[in-house]
Amino acid sequence: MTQPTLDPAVDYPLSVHRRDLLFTPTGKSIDDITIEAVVSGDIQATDLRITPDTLRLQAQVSEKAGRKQLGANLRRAAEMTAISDSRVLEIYNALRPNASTKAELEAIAEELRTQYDANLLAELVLEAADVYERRDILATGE
Amino acid sequence: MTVSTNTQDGQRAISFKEVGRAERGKRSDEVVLAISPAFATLFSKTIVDLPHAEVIRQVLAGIEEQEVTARIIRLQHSADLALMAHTAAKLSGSGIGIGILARGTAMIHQRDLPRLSSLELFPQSPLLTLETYRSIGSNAAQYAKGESPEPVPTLNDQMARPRWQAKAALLHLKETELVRKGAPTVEVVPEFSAASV
Amino acid sequence: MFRTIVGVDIGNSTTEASLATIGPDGSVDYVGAALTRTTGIKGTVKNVDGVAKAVTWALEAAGMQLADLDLILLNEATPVISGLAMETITETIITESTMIGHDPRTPGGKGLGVGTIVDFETLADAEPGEPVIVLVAKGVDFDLTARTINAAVDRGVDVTGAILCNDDAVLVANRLNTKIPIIDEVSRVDLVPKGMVAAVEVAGPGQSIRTLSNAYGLATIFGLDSEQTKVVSPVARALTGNRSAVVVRTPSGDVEDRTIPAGSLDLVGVQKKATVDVSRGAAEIMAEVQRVSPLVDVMGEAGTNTGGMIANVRQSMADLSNHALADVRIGDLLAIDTAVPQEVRGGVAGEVALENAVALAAMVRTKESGMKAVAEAVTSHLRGLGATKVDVAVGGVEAEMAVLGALTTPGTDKPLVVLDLGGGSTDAAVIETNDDIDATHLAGAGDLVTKLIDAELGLDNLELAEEIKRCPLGKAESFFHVRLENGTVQFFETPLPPTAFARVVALGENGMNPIPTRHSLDRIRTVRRTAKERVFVVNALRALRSVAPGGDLRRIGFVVLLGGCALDFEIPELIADAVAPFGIVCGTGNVRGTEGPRNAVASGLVASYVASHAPAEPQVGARA
Amino acid sequence: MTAEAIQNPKAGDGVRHSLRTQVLENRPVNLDGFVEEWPEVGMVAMDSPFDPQPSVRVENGVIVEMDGVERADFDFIDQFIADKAISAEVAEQAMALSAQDIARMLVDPAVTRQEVIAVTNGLTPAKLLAVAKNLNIVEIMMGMQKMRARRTPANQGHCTSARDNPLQVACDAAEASIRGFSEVETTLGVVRYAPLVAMAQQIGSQVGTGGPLTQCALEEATELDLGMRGITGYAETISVYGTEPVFVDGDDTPWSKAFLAGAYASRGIKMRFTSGTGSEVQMGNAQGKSMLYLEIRCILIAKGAGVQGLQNGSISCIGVPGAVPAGIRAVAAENLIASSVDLECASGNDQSFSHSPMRRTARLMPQMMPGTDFVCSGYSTMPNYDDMFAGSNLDSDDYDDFNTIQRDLQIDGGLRHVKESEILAVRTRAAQALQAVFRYLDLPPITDAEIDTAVYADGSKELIPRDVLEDLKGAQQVMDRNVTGLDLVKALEATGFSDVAENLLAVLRQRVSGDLLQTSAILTKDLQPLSAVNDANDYAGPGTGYRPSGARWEEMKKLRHVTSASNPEVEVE
Repeated sequence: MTQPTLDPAVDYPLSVHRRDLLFTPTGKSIDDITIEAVVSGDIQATDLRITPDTLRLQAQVSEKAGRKQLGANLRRAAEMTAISDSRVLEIYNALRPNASTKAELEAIAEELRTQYDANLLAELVLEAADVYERRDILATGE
Repeated sequence: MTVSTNTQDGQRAISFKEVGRAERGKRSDEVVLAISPAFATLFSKTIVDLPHAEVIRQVLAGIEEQEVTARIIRLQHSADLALMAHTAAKLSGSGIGIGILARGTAMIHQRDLPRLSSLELFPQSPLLTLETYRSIGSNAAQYAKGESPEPVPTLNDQMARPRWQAKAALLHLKETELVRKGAPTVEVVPEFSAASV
Repeated sequence: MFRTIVGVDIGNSTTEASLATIGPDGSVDYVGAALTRTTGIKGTVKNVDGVAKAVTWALEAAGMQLADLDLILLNEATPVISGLAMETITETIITESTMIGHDPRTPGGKGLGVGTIVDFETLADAEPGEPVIVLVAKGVDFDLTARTINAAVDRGVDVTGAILCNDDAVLVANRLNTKIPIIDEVSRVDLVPKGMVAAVEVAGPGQSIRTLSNAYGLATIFGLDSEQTKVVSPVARALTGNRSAVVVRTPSGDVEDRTIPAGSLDLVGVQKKATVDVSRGAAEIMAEVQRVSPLVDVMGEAGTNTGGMIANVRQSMADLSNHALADVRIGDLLAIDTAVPQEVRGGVAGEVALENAVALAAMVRTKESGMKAVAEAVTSHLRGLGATKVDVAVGGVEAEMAVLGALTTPGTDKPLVVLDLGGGSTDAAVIETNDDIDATHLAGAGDLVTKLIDAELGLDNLELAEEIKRCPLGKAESFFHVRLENGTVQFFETPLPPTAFARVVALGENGMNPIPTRHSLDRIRTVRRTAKERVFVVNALRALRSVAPGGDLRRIGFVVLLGGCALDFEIPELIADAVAPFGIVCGTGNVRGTEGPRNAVASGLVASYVASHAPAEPQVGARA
Repeated sequence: MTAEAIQNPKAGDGVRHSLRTQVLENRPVNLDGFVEEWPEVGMVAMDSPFDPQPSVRVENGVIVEMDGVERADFDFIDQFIADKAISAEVAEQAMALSAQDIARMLVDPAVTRQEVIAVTNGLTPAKLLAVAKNLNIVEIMMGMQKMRARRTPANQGHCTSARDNPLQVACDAAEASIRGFSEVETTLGVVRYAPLVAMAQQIGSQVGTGGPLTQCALEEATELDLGMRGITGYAETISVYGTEPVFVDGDDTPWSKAFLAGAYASRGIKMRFTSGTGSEVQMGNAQGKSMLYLEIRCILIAKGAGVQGLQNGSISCIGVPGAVPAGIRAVAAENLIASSVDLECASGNDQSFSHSPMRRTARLMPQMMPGTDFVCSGYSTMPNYDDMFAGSNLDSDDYDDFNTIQRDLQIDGGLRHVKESEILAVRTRAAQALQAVFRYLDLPPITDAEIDTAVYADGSKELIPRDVLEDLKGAQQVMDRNVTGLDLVKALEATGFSDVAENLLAVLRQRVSGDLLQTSAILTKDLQPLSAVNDANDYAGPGTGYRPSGARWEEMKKLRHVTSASNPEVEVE
């Protein structure tokens, strides 16, 4: 899906000016998040999560405001929405110093690429694997 | 429980004699005390000027009063308190060890605990008194006997940071300079100078 | 008839709901149950929130809506409330600091020393040959103490013992050339009289003193005649079991075991009256209670501790029930002997003696429960939430409903007694073969156990006492294993928290909680078990006697335990052991074969309703 | 031991001293610690002879040499900064400018914020240090006035309790909200209390005006968990360090932290990193570099990771730069550099700093005068003894002084004076809301007596103690039953606190929009996102940029006691 082109000066905050673009992961409009809907159970905790599309819209806003790195982080975050909370924490722990072998990090990168289509995250993990090897902070053993 | 803190009329000095590499103890009624590279060498007193001689004397007295024996080791390759206390615990026949840095920070450790954990930690060196050190020795000895001492009460003072944080860092840096990579941990015995004037 | 009804039991602490659908043929399907905290005091309209929640959850569990609900049945609450009080009836007083009977953790040396007490500062002036006991103030360094004593001994002074303020006894003993007994941690060393003859005795590790705990030993040391020996015999008794002690002979010094004039209780029964002195102890009080029962009221002797104690109970229950003080009548009383550690008056080292005390639980009948008002409030509240067709009724008396619910426990039959061991009162109800139901309510239950544990262990922490009451004990012997109180060992894969190491711990459902006292595991366990025996076993037997046909326990077939305490890990077993000699089958209830000791009243409400409305014989048991 | 009990060792040394010396000895400032510089180990604020010289070399779009180190010898921080924080396209051009010229750009009102950032995008750590060394404290403040990302300054509060009492935290959070704080954060003495205290803060903060974002400082997994449930709203205790060994000791790398940054964003949660001068030397591994140089490396790690902001200003190590010459100038410079590389800056002033009230104020001014995104990254909204972050530079005792300084100098520190009656009203409502939610969620009850005490209390000493065991069980239930922010909304709505429910839902709704992920984002009193995107700093010299005016200036004029001009016999309401 191609993203609409945003003008930060006009469109931000999206929650004020572009509510038409904002949806929950379950496809409801942000306007559907009302007290009534919460009370009746139509809105669940799973609805209060950001979608990859919204993260990419915000990335566009960041980049147009000159914030390349923040944009890149939001694009990595967009990929991460598909990964479970527990797997996110596991991968984070695997990236700690002396926690993983190079092969283990490469396997994670492969998982990110194939299972989650998360190429930016995979790239981050592979970079780490290279640097960790050079700086001798990979786990020994296997 | 109170111990005389009067050192004016009986200034004691202390030095340590090496008696060989530190070995694992066999007595189940011992506590091992680990001291840091600069303890009673480069420095002679803690961050608040308690003489190292009195600190050691009170820790040993606390252990002795519980009818438990003590051995002292000196680490030369590290001034990391957790590592010191854990090393002491692992070399202790009872599994209980104490670590004390030159600036006074102390910890009671047990050999089965993860290194970064501890039984009791006394992180705020400026707030430790000779009574505290006596209690640290006493509690460590009671743990060694399988008893359940009340944890040593510690003081808390948020204003210790502005007064002592930088001096603590300086003392730590000076102590770290004495660290010799690969140097062995040795057993030492204390030698007090004449106790009376 | 096809209706959706829910029985709701509002208890003192929890509100339980049991949801059922009644088929056209009168068949009952239990489709949901829920439990929540009772909101507000039982029988007040604040209960509505808890009821609404329990009902809503039970419906949710069954996938039903509030609109589906036809009828809510509330329990008619047991019309009793209870109060507790405790009073010590003995005290130990030391005069002229004649005795130091405390047990420092680490005394020094060993043996017996007799001599005149001299101050440390004046030891240098002591004459050679003179037997002395040296008294060392706080702050004197152990090295200096030892050096000074050694110097005196070298001069020929006969130093026979030492009394220290600091915790230095072993340190000093280790530095002396001549071994003497030393007692330390005497906090008020300044109160010890100087110039008097005294004796210091220290026993070896794990042993107790022999001479100072023996009246004739004291007579021998101090040259006492028979009259004087009589006077010092309480001293000897007070020191029994200590590892170390000091006794000072002063002209009129004394240790006194005194009975505090506690006052008496006036027990007013339906036909008889009795007056009993509280200092006679629990056994006599309870014998009188049984003799005059059923009780109409209890009064305490005005101007005495007992009078104050009863007045307090009465006042607190008047506050709780909103009754006029004059309308509060004590319908049952449970007295229990206990021993509580108390600091000795006149002691110089914070000595503690176990003093006798009596704990009382009293039960008061209230005029009405207020459940009707609760029912009205529930109706309007739930209709507001969407239960448009709901009616609310007070469905039956709690005890009767409990019996009906208990009867759904597989393997039971009439005649059957339910024992509901609650927090404030012990309730019993019987259903006889002819379906007659009778009930009784006795003072004393879980809260009294907590109070006893708290007092006897000297905790002054009811939360901790509650934890001790509820959980088995263990001792964390290493970071990887706990020795349980039954002697077995439990191993752990991950290290235990450092705070638990080497401590006695209560093994609660949320992990282990260290018990911060110096009591041994055995001591805590004994206090816990005897407290439960003194309250629950005693009350179980009292209750059974009161409801058993003809007062004969052998005519009861089945006893079913209900209520929170029935979930306790040892109370059911303690009671079962106590009633076994009467040929009674006793166990924890399992309502409807699924609910355990919970939900009996709520289920009973449904069953009772069906029985009185259904066309055919009701089917009480759960249908698969 | 209280501060007063720490006697100065110089007393009683047997030498005759003048009475004046005695007066001076007894001044609180002499209870502070000061040390001599020792550059070899990094005990120096911003000027070490061992700091590297700036340099950069780019080949094929890749930085192959930085600050005198060849790429093959880069440690992991060098590499992360060179590859991710510095724009290789502009690096050589930007580095060609002299440090003095860049420093002048920072101060010169004729140079826009965007023009400065175009240059800082290409600067190495050593170059940024060289720039900072050209600036005196007034110039640093001039720079901050322009470089702060958000046009409108704001403030952040600590809401904690020495007894972890949720009721106290709810009341103080409500008061903090009405006093103007845009963020409040809590932490615990007993960690297991976290769910209840975090809930209390979340509810309390949305009473009254509503709006402040909340966070709970804990270890990462729990902090992330509470955030994902919507019981907290942002995160900031994600620490980074300036040398490789200290980073490894902290069991992290720039890559693991960058991954974590993505994790928070992927759940719609605002997040910033934390760093500060002095941490490396404190841990004995500064590698001979000045504190500010190492902090600049931290700032660039934050930038490279793509996190929107940074909490710095020495933070928990303030005693170290505070003890060396020019240390507080370095602390002000680190805030400026964070802002100059286009990060949100929560600028410290959040730890007990000095015994001297005069020194405490002086340490605050370089942030308060020019204004920063958050002047304090933790102003203790209760007495300091209750501050479980180990005390702050400012606490609730200082409210009136702070408001007076704002009024005296016409500078905006984000707070305002509020009448006692209004404060008591929001404290009461917060307490009642918490009571209702606890009852609704079947948590240990809160009594009316507890509420009465908490509403009128100053700190935890006055409170009725809670049944801690019951509370901890309740806290565990909150986790086990998976209670979320949405459950709090439901509970508030069901118990008649609809306005609080609406405010809280508005905050939660923001995680669907992601608007708070933009740099320096806060919520206004009307619960609208305000960030560096829609409130970009437009300072361009005298007469421009943010200046307290209009309604804001009118509310800043209010103090506890102001004599009425129309009737000098009374005070202004």
